Amino acid sequence: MLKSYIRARRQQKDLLLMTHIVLGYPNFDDSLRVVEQMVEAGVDLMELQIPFSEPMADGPVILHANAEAIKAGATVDKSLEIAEQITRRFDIPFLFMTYFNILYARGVDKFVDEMKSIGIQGAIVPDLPPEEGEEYLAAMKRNALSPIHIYTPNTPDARMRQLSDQSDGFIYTVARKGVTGKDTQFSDELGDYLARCRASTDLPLALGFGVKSKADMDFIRGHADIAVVGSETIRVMEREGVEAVKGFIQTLVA
Amino acid sequence: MLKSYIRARRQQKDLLLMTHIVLGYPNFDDSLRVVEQMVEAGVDLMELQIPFSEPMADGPVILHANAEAIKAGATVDKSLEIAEQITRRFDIPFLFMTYFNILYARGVDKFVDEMKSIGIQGAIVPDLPPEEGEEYLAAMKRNALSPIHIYTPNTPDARMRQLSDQSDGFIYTVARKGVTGKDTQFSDELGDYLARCRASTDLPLALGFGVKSKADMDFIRGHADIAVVGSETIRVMEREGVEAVKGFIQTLVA
Amino acid sequence: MKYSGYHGRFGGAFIPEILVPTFDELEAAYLEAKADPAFWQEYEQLMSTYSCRATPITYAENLTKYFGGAQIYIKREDLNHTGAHKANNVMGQGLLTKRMGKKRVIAETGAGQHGVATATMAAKFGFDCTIYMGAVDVARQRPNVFWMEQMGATVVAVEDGSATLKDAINEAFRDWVTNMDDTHYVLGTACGPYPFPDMVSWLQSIIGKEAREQMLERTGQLPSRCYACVGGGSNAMGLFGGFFEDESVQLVGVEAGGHGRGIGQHAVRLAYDDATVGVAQGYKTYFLQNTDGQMQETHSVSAGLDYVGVSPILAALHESKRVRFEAATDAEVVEAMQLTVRKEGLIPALETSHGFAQAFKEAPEMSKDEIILINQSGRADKDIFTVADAIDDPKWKEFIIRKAEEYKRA
Amino acid sequence: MKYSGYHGRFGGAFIPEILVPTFDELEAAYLEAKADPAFWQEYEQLMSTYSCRATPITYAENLTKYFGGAQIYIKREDLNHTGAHKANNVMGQGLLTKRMGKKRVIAETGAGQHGVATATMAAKFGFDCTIYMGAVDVARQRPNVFWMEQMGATVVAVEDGSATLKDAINEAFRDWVTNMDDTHYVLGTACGPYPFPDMVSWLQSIIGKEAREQMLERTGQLPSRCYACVGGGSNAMGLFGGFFEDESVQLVGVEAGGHGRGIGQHAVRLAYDDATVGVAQGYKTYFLQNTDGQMQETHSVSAGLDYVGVSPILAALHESKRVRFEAATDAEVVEAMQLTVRKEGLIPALETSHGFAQAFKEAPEMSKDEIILINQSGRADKDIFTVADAIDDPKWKEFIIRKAEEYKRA
Ligand SMILES: Cc1ncc(COP(=O)(O)O)c(C=O)c1O
Ligand SMILES: Cc1ncc(COP(=O)(O)O)c(C=O)c1O
Repeated sequence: MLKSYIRARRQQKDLLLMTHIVLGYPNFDDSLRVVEQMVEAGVDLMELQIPFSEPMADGPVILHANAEAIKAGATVDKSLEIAEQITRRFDIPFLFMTYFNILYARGVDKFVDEMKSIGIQGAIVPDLPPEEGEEYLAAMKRNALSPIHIYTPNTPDARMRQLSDQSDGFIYTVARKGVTGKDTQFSDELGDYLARCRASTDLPLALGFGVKSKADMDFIRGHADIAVVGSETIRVMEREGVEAVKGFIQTLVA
Repeated sequence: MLKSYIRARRQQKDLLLMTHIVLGYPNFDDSLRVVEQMVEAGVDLMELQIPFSEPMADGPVILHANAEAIKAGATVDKSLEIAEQITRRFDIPFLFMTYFNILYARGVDKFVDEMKSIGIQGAIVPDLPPEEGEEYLAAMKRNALSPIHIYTPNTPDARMRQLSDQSDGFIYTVARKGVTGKDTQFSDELGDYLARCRASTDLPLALGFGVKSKADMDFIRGHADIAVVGSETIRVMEREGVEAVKGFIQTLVA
Repeated sequence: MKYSGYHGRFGGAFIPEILVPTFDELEAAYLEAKADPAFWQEYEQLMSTYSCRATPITYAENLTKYFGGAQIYIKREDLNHTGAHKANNVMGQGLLTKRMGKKRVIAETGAGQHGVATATMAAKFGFDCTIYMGAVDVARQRPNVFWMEQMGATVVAVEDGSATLKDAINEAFRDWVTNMDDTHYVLGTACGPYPFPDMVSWLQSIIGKEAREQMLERTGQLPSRCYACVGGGSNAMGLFGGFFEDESVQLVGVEAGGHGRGIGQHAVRLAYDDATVGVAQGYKTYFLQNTDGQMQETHSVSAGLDYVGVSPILAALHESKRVRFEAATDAEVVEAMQLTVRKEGLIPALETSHGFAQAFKEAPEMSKDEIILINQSGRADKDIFTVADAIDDPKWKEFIIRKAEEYKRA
Repeated sequence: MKYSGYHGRFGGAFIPEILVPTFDELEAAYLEAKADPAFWQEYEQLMSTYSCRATPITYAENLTKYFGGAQIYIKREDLNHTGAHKANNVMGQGLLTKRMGKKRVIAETGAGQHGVATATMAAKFGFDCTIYMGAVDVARQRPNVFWMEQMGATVVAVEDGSATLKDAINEAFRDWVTNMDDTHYVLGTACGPYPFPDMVSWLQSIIGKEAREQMLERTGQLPSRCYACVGGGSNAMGLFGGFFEDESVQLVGVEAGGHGRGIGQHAVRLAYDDATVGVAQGYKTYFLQNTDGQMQETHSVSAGLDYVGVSPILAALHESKRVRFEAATDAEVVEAMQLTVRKEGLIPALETSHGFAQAFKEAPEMSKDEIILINQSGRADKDIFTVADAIDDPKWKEFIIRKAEEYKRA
């Protein structure tokens, strides 16, 4: 169970690290190599994004990665296949991140059942609010998988509690408005917001959007359980190659 | 007096010939040379057109000649000057043909007085119907000059008589609708029209628009007193040079 | 939100969590405006003084004689300020934006019509304005970009994805999730997450309301069939909105048949079998997608119909059979446009001409007592580059080449 | 003809004898139509179903605030079908052509607006149509030529003289003297031989009649000043026509100041002292001519005002001081256009923008209780080539150059 894994891990570390990759970007071999580097660098859990042609909630870096992956031939079948290889080889929890149409096109039940069978532990579907997610939530529950929902700075307290009720594993709190991959000012205001998140749920909190340095990590420590690094590792990979990812992660967790 | 000149001349010839040039086209020297050729070839009277920038009633050939003359620097002063030289040198009647604005800009009275003083015997102003011509007609009368008006195939009998009342010298009958310089079918219909013209006036009749061959002349003979050749001589001059004009005229009057 | 926004199995609001409060606010403003007769009055007043509503209905006497069947009437949305029905939606959303106290508007645009309309509205209302437009469209629709910029709007060329309309929509959403506090997203058609399809259809229903009344007044009878082109579906929903209750009135939506059947060749979501139900850009409808759910390239001679999805309300009306869907190919459309120009002196936009093309197929078979009503959603004269290319006019090309030489010399 | 067609010392009919019966017929048809209330009714009916009359009046709230003086209202002739007031005249003359039993129409055009309007009318009425257009204008106004040709009109490029508007008029007359039996010459402005100035002004007076009523209804008062640009003078005569009897209403006609004073630099016949009285193109008025009476070159950023003569009726109203004449320079006009676009989302044609420019000079000095009314005679979006050049937009040039490369490759 994801939640208990996180709780256990938090006993040993005061801040966990979740990273993110887009499957098939720039190709599936590299995806595998990046996961390897991340795990070796000490990442605690990972999002595997199945590319979608219309990644509405993603910023330029991830958006580009989605488009390139599809152009390079990434399909859902291949994404599931590589995900299975990943979960088999590496001993940390993996989640899917993707848009709802990927589930819907395959059949929501079928997709979730396959997630289970290939060892994925949960999913983030950013365009699926719980109001639209009945079938998905039921399938996740039936398979004992963790549906992760998102808190944002303008989510009212009542809705935070509602979202928490529909979630499992952890809550993904975004540090600011906007899409993935832009800078965030980590300020006192953010502290207040995270306190509000904390008060609304028993689940662990992951904090994402814009984390990219040890300083960011230090700021988050004590406020959230998990730091999420997304676009920045893709930038590092694009700039310095797959091999550079491990070193970058190591600077974060040092 | 123009009318009596024509009557007298008609005693000797069954068809007179009136020709036309645009003063200053292509330049004033050539204008003079063309007049010389025409007179030598036996032309009976001539229209000297003072160029105007908006020759609304003229077809492409004369239109072009007007524009080129102005471009080459033809002014009204120079036109009057050359006209005076012409009337002094050649012993046939000369008329002005021009548009009303040329008279109006100089002052109608002044212009007509100058016409008289340089020996011009009449004028054709195609955009000046008698309704608009009060001042002009009075000035012409005062100077004993001939105002020439135009009959067209769609001029009603009553208006023909009215125009005749305001005219002197001769009536310019146009052979068909349209502007100068286009072909006319010389047909029976034309004969009927000319009979109608004849019945409406005591003045001699000149027939214009499209006359360009001896055959045309032969057709006209008996129907009208004067054949008018306009655009065709300009065409001949443009095509074959000033020297060719005399020969062309001679073929017509042969 | 108060309502789920479903029409049959289509619609909904598949939105990022961060927009949930924004949609709550928007739905509330929309429902309140809808319940408030003063809003509609203000809207009508604005449209009758700034644009020229009620737009007239023109009897196409020459086309009627030419086809020898049904009497052809045309609802003249092309006479709207900025040249298309897009103005209705945009001015209505402008009023809502003011009600919500927002100071900035954003919009996507494909052909550029909706962008120009939004930039115009923003100039009029004093809003800041950013327009997202696929880079491919920016390149081919420069005249519209020119006017948007003149209006003071910032036009952002979207390089991602296919660099066309759907990518511009994604990019507009990305802006919105960052700036929702002071920004309203003026979606341009009856698509997207609830309440957009409902709200846009409501605002556009001014077309059908007027048309129904005008037809009764002019002819004393209702049309047998109403035709409208269908891109996202807003002008169709607008016209049809006046006639849903009239069972005798057949409603015909005409999609972009492009080069004909086969995915990638057209933008037909309902009339052909190439599209399947999916969820993208925040709503559930028929999409032109592959089995993985990835959106596919589409093609149409008219940029404004060249879109992967379709109004969920129209998808529902397709299933309930209240609206019949047909497709007209590029070639048929250009021909219909040219015929209309020559016979009536009307210049329907290429989008619009899809409706004309289908009507022309059906009119000859109908009786002379019957009436058909076509929605002329827009005029083509702003799209001269596209039209000249569609017609392949050599003199136009010469002109452009000469003009380019002039610019190069200068 | 029954009347001489003089207004003060201006006007008349200086026509070739061959056209005398044609003008008799035209005057008779015009006087008969004017005396027959059914004609005006039919005209209004046509304009309200084919175009969008009554065109609205828009309150320019933002401009009003910006200038802080008089309240600015705008009569929206740009919303007419084909985008300018030219449609009024043309459709009216179309009805007269039908009355006279003629089957063919011809027209001159400068900017192309009147040509497009006439070609449109001809398509609608089923007339054959030939449009005369200076070769220079054909080259620079290709978009309008494109649409005329699409409408089925033959466009003849006139190479003579300065190859612009006045030469097109001459050429139209040359066609007419050949084909008067079946052809009506649809003159495009309130110039030319009687009855054209009177007839065109009468048809255009629909603008002023509507405007007066609308202003009273909207504001309960008459405007203090009315502004209209003056090319030939038809839109000005149209607007002013509603207010001649109202002595309190100042009427301001705005001519094309071009680069400023000095013959050849502008097209100002009345506001400057460069023009003198003369007779050309069939009528007597102020012309930009030399002392010999030869017409001179004119200049304006707006093709539609770039003309040597002016309505004889306006010349008379200038002398009687009922209308005040002013000039706006190219630079002022482009600025006024851009300001109007940005502040109101309205796109006045460059011609039209002359009226705006003058109004903007005067509005700040007027009191807030006063109202001014500007005639927006047309929209600029059809003139994008001219406007882009006037603004000297580098992105537009890039676009054209790229487009030309495409065409060359194809
Ligand atoms: C003139 C015109 N008609 C129709 C459309 C298609 O949109 P919709 O289906 O929303 O009416 C467009 C879109 O740009 C358009 O410009
Ligand atoms: C929009 C517009 N306004 C004004 C004019 C000038 O004509 P007029 O003075 O006859 O109104 C033109 C002529 O083309 C025009 O297109």
